[in-house]
Amino acid sequence: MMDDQIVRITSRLVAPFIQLYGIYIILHGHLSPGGGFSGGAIFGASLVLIALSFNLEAGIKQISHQTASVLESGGALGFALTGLVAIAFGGNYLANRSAGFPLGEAGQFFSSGAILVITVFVGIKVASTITTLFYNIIEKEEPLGNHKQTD
Amino acid sequence: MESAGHQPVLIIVLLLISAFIAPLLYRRWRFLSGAVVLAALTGSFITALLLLSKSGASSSLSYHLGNWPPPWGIELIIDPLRVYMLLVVTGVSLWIFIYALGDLKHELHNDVIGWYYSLYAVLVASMSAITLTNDLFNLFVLMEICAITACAIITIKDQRECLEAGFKYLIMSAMGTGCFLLGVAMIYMVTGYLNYSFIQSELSLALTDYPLNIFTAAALFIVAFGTKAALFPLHVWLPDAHAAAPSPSSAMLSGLVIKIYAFALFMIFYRVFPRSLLDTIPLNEIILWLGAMGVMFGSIYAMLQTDLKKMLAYSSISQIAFIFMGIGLDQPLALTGGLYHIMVHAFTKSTLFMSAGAIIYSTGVRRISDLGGIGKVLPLPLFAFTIGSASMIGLPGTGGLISKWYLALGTLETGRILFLLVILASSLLNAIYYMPIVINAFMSGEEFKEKVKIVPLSMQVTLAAGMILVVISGIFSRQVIIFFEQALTSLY
Amino acid sequence: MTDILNILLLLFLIVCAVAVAHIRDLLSAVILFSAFGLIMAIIWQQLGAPDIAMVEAALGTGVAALLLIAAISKTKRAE
Amino acid sequence: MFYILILFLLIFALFLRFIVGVELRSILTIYLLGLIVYFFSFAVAEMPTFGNPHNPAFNEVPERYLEAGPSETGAINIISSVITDYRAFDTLGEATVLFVAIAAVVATLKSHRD
Repeated sequence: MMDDQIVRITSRLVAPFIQLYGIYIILHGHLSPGGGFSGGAIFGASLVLIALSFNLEAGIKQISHQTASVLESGGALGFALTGLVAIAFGGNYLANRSAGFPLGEAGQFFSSGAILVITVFVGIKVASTITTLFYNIIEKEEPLGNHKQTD
Repeated sequence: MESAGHQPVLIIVLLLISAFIAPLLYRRWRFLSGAVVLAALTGSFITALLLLSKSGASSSLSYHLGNWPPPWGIELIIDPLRVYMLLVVTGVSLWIFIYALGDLKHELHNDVIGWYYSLYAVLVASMSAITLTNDLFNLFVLMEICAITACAIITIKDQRECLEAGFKYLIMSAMGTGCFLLGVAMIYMVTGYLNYSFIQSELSLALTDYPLNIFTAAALFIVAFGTKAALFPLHVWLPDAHAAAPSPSSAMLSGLVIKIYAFALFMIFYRVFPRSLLDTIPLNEIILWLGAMGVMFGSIYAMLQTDLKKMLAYSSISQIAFIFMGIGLDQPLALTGGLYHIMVHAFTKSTLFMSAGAIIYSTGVRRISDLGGIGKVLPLPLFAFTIGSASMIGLPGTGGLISKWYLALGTLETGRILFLLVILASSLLNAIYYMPIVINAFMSGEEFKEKVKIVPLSMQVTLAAGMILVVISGIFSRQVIIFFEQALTSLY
Repeated sequence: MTDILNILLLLFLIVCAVAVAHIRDLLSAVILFSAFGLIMAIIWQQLGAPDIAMVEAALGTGVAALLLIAAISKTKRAE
Repeated sequence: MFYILILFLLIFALFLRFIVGVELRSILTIYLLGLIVYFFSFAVAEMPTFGNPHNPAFNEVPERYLEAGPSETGAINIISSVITDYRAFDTLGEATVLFVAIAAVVATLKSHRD
């Protein structure tokens, strides 16, 4: 959309780091501030940044429209199914320790059982929600890659 | 309290999962996505029936989500009143969904029907969860879901009015949700709990230390639920929204969505607020007067309408106010009437909106004055409309009589003759605006000129079922009333 | 010292909120709105909620403003 | 005192109406909002102070979250343990809100394409 060298180079440099940071925040939700919502929002924002500073095609190459909506349903579905797994293990819905998920040692990366799984699903869900929303609002009528400059 | 098995949460999760996979399925196998949601709705209705047989009329079961006991985790409670409401929600939504399978093809774009199924399932899931939850913040989250889905099933139709009406509804209900959140924050600040039962025992102590905070919270709750349930001065969004929406959505919104909030207000009055709070400030009195005004003004506005669906929408305002009057009178008989009216009105108004939808489907006519002689070409929809009108007026043999009868008994019991007059006057007004349509449709000499399409089978079946339900709720009411009598003793 | 900072931030917040409501140009309103989000993020941090601050910084400042600009580009710029 | 206030408000309304030229409806709105702010400020003044350990909100609920949280859920981030374990159903609700928001936007944009 924006035809500007500085913006392109800067965002190309910055975007991978933002994505890495987002993934870090999602995966360390049980150890440090953050979690699925914040990490997912950061990751989604980086995808939007790519789509914005190059064009939609570049953004769609990163994550296509189909994939985004499948991930979006899949994230929510995974969350709901994690709860059902707890029932299958003999706990109540969305139970963690009492359903027998291994907790591990608090402070280690692989600790806290179902929390990590749920956090990852929520992160996927939020990131794909943001990209889907952006694609759906930005792309209409006009053919791809041929957007007018907005003001 | 004993444990309840996993049924209460399975109702919600089943519907949610079907909602998540319906749009994915719709891309490849169109037929399957409707079937999945239909199966989930049927499953939830059957589960609700199982819960009824399990809980009986007096016991109450509790389900701890994540195995955390109440003040720490979220609790779902199954008691007789909630099971009754759950049955109404799941049953009526199943019934409307079968109607929607036939009607949607002509009202919506082909691409969006999968999304409609998904939104519908989430709406039903949120409503069943609202009836079951015993946690204020959980109630807030569910109200949010319910508000967005209710908006979306209006704006999904490809017409300009729908966008306008949906946007108005979105703004108003967002305001209501905001008020509710503020009230929850205030309650949490002075009690430290979010669970209904714990708040109730803590609130009577907090009333001496923080009276103004609690009064403000109560006022905010009334505004929040009043906006969402279209209590009289806050009803402005309802007529546009319900008239513009596709017919299954109108039936859903008028039949269930506004009532779920009335039920939530009832729960908050009797399960969250302690008796001492209701005695200190006349909350019931405020609700009662607003309800009485809603009954009158809703009927008067409905008389002035020329559009069929708009008339039904204004009639909803006056009928929902009956439920609020039942809560406001604060007396077992009146509460029985109000709660029974939830079911009766869900049946009746859904039948009326469905028959209006069938009329619009097969002829395209919406104006009341153009309906002369239509009864000869569309006998079944108009017959359903007649039965529904009879129940609205409160003729013998229909459910409308029973609920109004118990409400009237409640007014006599408390000695408030004025409100008895309001109920009688509203019946008269209902007769004034429903009867001419029926008489005009069947008995006027003129021929109906427009072209007529055949009504699909699923719509015919659901219309017939609607007639039967309205009549059954009038004739076999004794069981339900006894059920209420046992259930309501726990409140006083 | 932090009290003064907090009061200044809250004042900024109010000014931004009033300005968003009053300004006629929608694009400027969006920019002001994202400034509002940024200040809000700092306030969350001050109140001891880094989680919310992170979400607010990403969503309130970045994504919400982008979506609003996208919506403006589909419609008119003036009110 | 009360009558002086009423008189002042009336004079202010007249000033707004005839000298500044504000509509009557917005004057009424201003007054109503002022009234709400007035009553809210009393409720705010009565609230428990922020961060005071004797507040009613500091009861056994946050106590258990803080003390037993890491051992019961395995997460040292207490907020994470509350939102994804103790109150995970709320988070499922929030995830559903996101799903529904997308569904609403996509469906509305698709059907109003032209």
